[in-house]
Amino acid sequence: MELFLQQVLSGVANGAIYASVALAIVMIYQAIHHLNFAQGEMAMFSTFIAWQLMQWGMPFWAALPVTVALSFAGGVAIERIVMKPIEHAPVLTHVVVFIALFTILNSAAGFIWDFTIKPFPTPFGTAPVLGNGLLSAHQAGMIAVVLVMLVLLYLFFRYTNTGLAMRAAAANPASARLVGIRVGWTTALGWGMASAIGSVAGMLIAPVVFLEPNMMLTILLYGFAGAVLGGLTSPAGAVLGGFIVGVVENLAGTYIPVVGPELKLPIALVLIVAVLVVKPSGLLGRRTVQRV
Amino acid sequence: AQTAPGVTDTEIKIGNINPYSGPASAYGVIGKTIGAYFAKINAEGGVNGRKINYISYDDGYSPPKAVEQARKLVESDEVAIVFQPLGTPSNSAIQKYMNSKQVPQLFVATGATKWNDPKNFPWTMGWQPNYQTEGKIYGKYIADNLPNGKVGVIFQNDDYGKDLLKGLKDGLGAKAASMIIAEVPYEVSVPTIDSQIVQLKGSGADILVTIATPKFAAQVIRKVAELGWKPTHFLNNVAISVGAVIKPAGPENAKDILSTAYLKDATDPADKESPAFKEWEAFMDKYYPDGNKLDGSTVFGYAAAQTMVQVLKQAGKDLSRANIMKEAANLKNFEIGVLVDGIKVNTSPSDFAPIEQLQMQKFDGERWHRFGPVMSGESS
Amino acid sequence: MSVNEDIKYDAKLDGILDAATGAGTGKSRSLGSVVTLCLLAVAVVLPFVAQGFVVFQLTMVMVYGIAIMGLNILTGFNGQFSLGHSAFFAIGAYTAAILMESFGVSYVWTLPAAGLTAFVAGFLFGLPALRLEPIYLALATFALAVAMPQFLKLTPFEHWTGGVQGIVILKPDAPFGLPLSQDQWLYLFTLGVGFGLYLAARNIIASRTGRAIQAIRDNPIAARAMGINLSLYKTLTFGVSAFYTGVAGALSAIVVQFVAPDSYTLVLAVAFLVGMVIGGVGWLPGSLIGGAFILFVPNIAEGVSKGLSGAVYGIILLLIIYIAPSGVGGLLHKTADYFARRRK
Amino acid sequence: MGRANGAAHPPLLEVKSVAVRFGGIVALAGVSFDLPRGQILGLIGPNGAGKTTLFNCLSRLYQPSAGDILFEGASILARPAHRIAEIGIGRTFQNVALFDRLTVLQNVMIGAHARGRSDYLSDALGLPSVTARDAELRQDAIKLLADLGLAAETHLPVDGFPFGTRKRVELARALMGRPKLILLDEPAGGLNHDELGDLARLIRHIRDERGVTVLLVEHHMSLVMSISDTVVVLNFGEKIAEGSPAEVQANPQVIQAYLGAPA
Amino acid sequence: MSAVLEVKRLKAYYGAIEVLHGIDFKLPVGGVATLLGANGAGKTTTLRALCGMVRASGDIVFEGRAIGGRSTEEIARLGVAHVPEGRGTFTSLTVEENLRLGAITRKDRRAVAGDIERCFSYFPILKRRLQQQAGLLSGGEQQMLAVARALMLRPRMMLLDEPSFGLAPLVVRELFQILAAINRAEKVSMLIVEQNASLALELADEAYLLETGNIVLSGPAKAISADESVRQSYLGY
Ligand SMILES: Nc1ncnc2c1ncn2[C@@H]1O[C@H](COP(=O)(O)OP(=O)(O)OP(=O)(O)O)[C@@H](O)[C@H]1O
Ligand SMILES: Nc1ncnc2c1ncn2[C@@H]1O[C@H](COP(=O)(O)OP(=O)(O)OP(=O)(O)O)[C@@H](O)[C@H]1O
Ligand SMILES: [Mg+2]
Ligand SMILES: [Mg+2]
Repeated sequence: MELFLQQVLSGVANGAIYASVALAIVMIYQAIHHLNFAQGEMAMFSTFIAWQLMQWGMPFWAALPVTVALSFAGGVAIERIVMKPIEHAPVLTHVVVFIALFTILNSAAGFIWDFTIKPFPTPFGTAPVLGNGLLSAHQAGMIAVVLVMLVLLYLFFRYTNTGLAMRAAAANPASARLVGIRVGWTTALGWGMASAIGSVAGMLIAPVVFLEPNMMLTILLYGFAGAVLGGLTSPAGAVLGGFIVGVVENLAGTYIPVVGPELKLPIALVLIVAVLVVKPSGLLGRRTVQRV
Repeated sequence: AQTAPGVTDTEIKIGNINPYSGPASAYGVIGKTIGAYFAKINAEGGVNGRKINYISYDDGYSPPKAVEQARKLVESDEVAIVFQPLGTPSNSAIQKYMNSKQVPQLFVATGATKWNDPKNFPWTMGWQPNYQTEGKIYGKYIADNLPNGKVGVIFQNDDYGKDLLKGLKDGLGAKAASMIIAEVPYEVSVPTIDSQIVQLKGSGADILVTIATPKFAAQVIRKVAELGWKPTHFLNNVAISVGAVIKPAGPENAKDILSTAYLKDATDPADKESPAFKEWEAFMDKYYPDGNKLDGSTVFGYAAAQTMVQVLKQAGKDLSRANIMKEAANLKNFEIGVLVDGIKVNTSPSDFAPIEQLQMQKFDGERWHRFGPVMSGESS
Repeated sequence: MSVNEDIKYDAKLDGILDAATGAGTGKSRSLGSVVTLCLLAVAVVLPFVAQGFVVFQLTMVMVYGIAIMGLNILTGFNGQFSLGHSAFFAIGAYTAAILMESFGVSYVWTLPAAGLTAFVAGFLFGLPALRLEPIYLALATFALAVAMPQFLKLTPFEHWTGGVQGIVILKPDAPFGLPLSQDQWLYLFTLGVGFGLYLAARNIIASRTGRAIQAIRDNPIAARAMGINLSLYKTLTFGVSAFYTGVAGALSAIVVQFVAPDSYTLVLAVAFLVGMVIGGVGWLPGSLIGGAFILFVPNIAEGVSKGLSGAVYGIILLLIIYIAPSGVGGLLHKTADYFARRRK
Repeated sequence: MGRANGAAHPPLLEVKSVAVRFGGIVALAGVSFDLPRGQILGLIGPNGAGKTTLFNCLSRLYQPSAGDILFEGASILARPAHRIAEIGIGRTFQNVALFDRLTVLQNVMIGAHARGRSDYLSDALGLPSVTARDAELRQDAIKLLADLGLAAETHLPVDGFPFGTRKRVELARALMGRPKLILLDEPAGGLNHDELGDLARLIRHIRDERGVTVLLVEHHMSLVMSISDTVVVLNFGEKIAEGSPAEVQANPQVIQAYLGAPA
Repeated sequence: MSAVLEVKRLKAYYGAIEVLHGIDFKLPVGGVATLLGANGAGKTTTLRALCGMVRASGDIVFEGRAIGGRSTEEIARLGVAHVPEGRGTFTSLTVEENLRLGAITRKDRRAVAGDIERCFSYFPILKRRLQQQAGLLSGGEQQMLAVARALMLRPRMMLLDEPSFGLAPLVVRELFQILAAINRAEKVSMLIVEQNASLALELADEAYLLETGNIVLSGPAKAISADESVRQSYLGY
């Protein structure tokens, strides 16, 4: 029982990591109707920027907003400079551009900051808040920040005209232009927001896994899994999905004896695919039906 | 011997394969350090009047790419030898090719045990102490000093982890089965190993053996501290860098950790003052100024390159592949300044394991202190 | 119908496809055949003029080309997205390696066996994939790619798979005492297999089956109303696609002489995808161009800068995409279009 | 062919109390009618009355919650959607559902999918039997396209054509399956007065020369009333009238719900 | 009356193919013009060209401003509402969101709710489907939604591409009454492309006849519908 609780809690803590990435994924999905494979590397790069700012002597609470702002600008810039020229190209071409961005960011970060791991400070401290270090202050803080981001995103998409315009532009750009939506800018805004959310996610994650250019490599996969499990159209679903992935993965690794930790990732993924087969648009996602 | 492949009157071509891109790119530093060291040798006039033409390719840690690069080095660049190709999978992939082509695959950068097999693979030789040796040393130490301990192991689920684990069990001997109460593997694809540590703590172990690469080792050290768990902690040698592991994990969390060493530590004040490190420091400043001095890989590459140069020196005029291999198998008490005092490089036609000794060490919260005798897997 | 879709390059690819595969009008058919024959003749001569190592590289280009062709059948023609083809490549490679090492089967017979094993795996994977929307399928296949190396490492199968160590294979010599080096023979062998597979793929695309799978891609609801069994064709296409990639995997095992879990990671799956897009989605000959891209461009990038090789690679990729947003196939089509109009 | 010996020859199509609901929306509330072989039946009704929904039931894209549909005396409800074409029911779509990246010819050939027999392997090997059959189909399709005035478009990609042309390609595609019953959903959308006349002649021609029974949904009254043998009127998912064009046009309920007072 | 829209030498292209060969026409302030012509004549292309949706050349002046070369969204923001061919429904969004999108560039947010109510009074069915995914509406219902969405902009000029497409006869008549009423009450200028020529001519002041990318006939709508020979040879009724 003790072990069970511990594994659940540690799963929740990991889940917060996945959830924060999943939020960024949902954000970009709403803006471009696609998964951005470079999302993780963008977050990693942002986190390095924050680290660099602190190395130059900036205090954490100053580096944070500066980084978020820079990341937002960076996201907008990537959309305007890299994506704009191929906006009419087929979807798969976009995927390849994401991959190009991925390798560029990863390699550039390695070149500038090298590949050794670096500690990243947490604003919440590491004191245990629950049990015997089962949940540290940082992890609790991370969960709180994720929930706050979730509420903000939910409100944004649900109640603001900009959120509506963004969804419309992603769903049907031609019609969106006809009603006067500046599709180029909503898309860029979406990239900016996704990049900003990603930078927050990166700064939450780095204290846990240490900062290095490859830190998001596998986390991104879990983030995808969480977002997809919860439903790509639903921020709440993404967060829920992230937590579920974290917990299920731990429990599968601990309690499915033959499997053991070796296969915990495949098991978690198989579970997700199984859920999707039953509920094709994720747990909380809205199903869009086609008719003729 | 003037007609030996890759060798002219003025130069010798040495090939190398390293993961400059991809998931293992952190190790690319080794390939770069070697290049820098050869540049230094060239600047100082080369070896026996020959300059070293060092050609290093990226395999992204992918075995098929390693095969392609190895073939390119051998068939297109026509190098004399391939030196320090990195990674067990990549070296496994090219081993048969190198041996059938009779091209030295010299001083490979991996600690797997299988490189010491002169009968079947006379053209392949390891360099660093192999993982089994290291594991045996921990096993012996535990069996001798903590005979009533309950051992929990976290290990990376690949051949490196399994090799080291096997050594540990051998070292524990007959007691292995009863003493090891939990073995928990982790995959390199996991973001954190928190769950594994929770599990190990839950098992009731009071000895923790961590067989993990730097990033995960740092996570282990920190998580153990966070959980308030106080086992006797053994940390494998690949993760002892103070700069790249202990500092990020928090030096206070690493107090009393036990490990082994064969290279001195650039961050250790005492080691730093040694003439060998002064030399190293000068080398880094001059030939590899962007290199991170806190990164132990730079010391590793520096030492490996010195071994290579020694072999070339010994080979003298005859730089045929066979002679290079012969001399590589004829290193006698060769000393490298950055190796732990007392550890010497020794090879023979039946012993293709150049470095076989390690010394135990303990972290005091600031730096490592080596203690006890220099040990090999067999002795001590 | 949405407006502003006059820029839909990949749609137009079918035109070139017709020309290149001879499915179009009579004139382009004969032209296409002549071009194909010329290229084939050059391909046969190459191993006798190139260095052994270059021959090896060219063999790998064809191997990757075959794998990408498999992916192209699935994605380009059937509209099913896959980021997991490294898994089928691995299945083919391991089938070949295990058959050769543990059972002493001749390398020639491992190819059909590898293809069939991959076919079954692909078919089975296609079943749940039926229920998944494209973006979710992307994730499922992504997961497959990530999970495959893990499965290959599993202890219970270690006896056959060699666990993390993998399996080392012996390279076959040329048969019938032909005076060919191993490299040359494997090159020609791969060329033969690849060309046969290419002809078969070309036949499929131009046939009733090919039209059916493309109909599913363009409008599944209408395809159903035309009497096309979606589940059957989609799962079969998954299987056939996996077959191609599995055969390529087997060839790679034989050529590289080594299989190990680390050879078949997500990176390989991504490389296939990149190769397909660079060559031209839905254009079979483009697969070979894609194969060349994934083999050679990383080397070029590395040559430019070791420290920034990833960045250089990414930038080269971006540049190619800007010049040819729909791959080389799209570019060829646009050029052909331009000259056709000039003639008028 | 007629109603005289109706007992021996059941109607080609019998729709029996078909009901469909989507959540709270009742799209069809128990609609019944028969369509005898060789007739043209006009199905009209206000927007959202359930006409297309009924078509979708006939092609098994929707599952009725109640009722039955008999074709040549046998229920089709046990058949999956992809096995409707083979029994001889073809259709066009209200909003045009073509295969946009294929040429007109390829689109039309796909219409004959259910008539063909081939599998992956024989197609991959290019067996002479399948290639010969394919060549035959190709000739059929080319001829059909020429008949429908689409000869010039045959080898061009299908997207980019004006709506009317696309509608005609769809019609050709449906005819390529040699259906016994064809379901036309607003075939006159976007046609002008002249073109309407051509379409009327074409539909009659299809019925008379090819012996195809026609179920027609249309809002152009001039077309419906001029070619239909019978007209069925739906409103809110219920049948409110059935009869000859003249009868229906005079029906006050129909006028009130659909036609409006004559201008 | 000055012109709200003045078009000179308008050419339009799909890829390299020229579809409009230089047409001229005018729309007076508060006026209604109709563009007639056979299938493929270029009517839709003309409307697209006015909105910057296809490559075009020539002068387009809207309310004294040259808008040729401007982006579609900027033109919409000037108060031009377009009911496009094919309806342009946001199929994955709800009916309500579609309507809100029609007014998304308006500054007077308060009035939007009232305007949604007004659309319901025109097309009651939309109210019953408010939270439904718009792509599930029937064809005719989506057509109503397209018109309603255009009205939500409170436009100064409307471009209507076959607004009666797929609508029941009764609704078609109501629709034209609504358009006439809005035109009168709010002085919204309209350019209507319509296959139902007699209906369009009834509403319009001016008519232009398009044939393969050229205007072959223009004049007051009354005159054209009165001219027996024109009707027979061009409009076929
Ligand atoms: N898949 C669906 N989900 C929810 N509602 C649907 C679905 N399909 C149809 N409806 C609803 O059912 C009703 C009937 O739709 P249908 O398309 O059959 O109308 P119709 O008679 O063809 O109208 P129109 O003349 O406008 O084409 C409509 O109100 C529509 O909103
Ligand atoms: N997306 C496109 N790509 C290429 N050509 C096009 C495209 N859209 C239209 N065309 C061509 O432009 C010409 C004019 O088309 P347009 O749609 O403007 O005609 P229309 O008068 O609106 O006809 P309809 O009555 O069918 O709507 C046609 O010949 C058509 O083939
Ligand atoms: Mg309908
Ligand atoms: Mg039109």
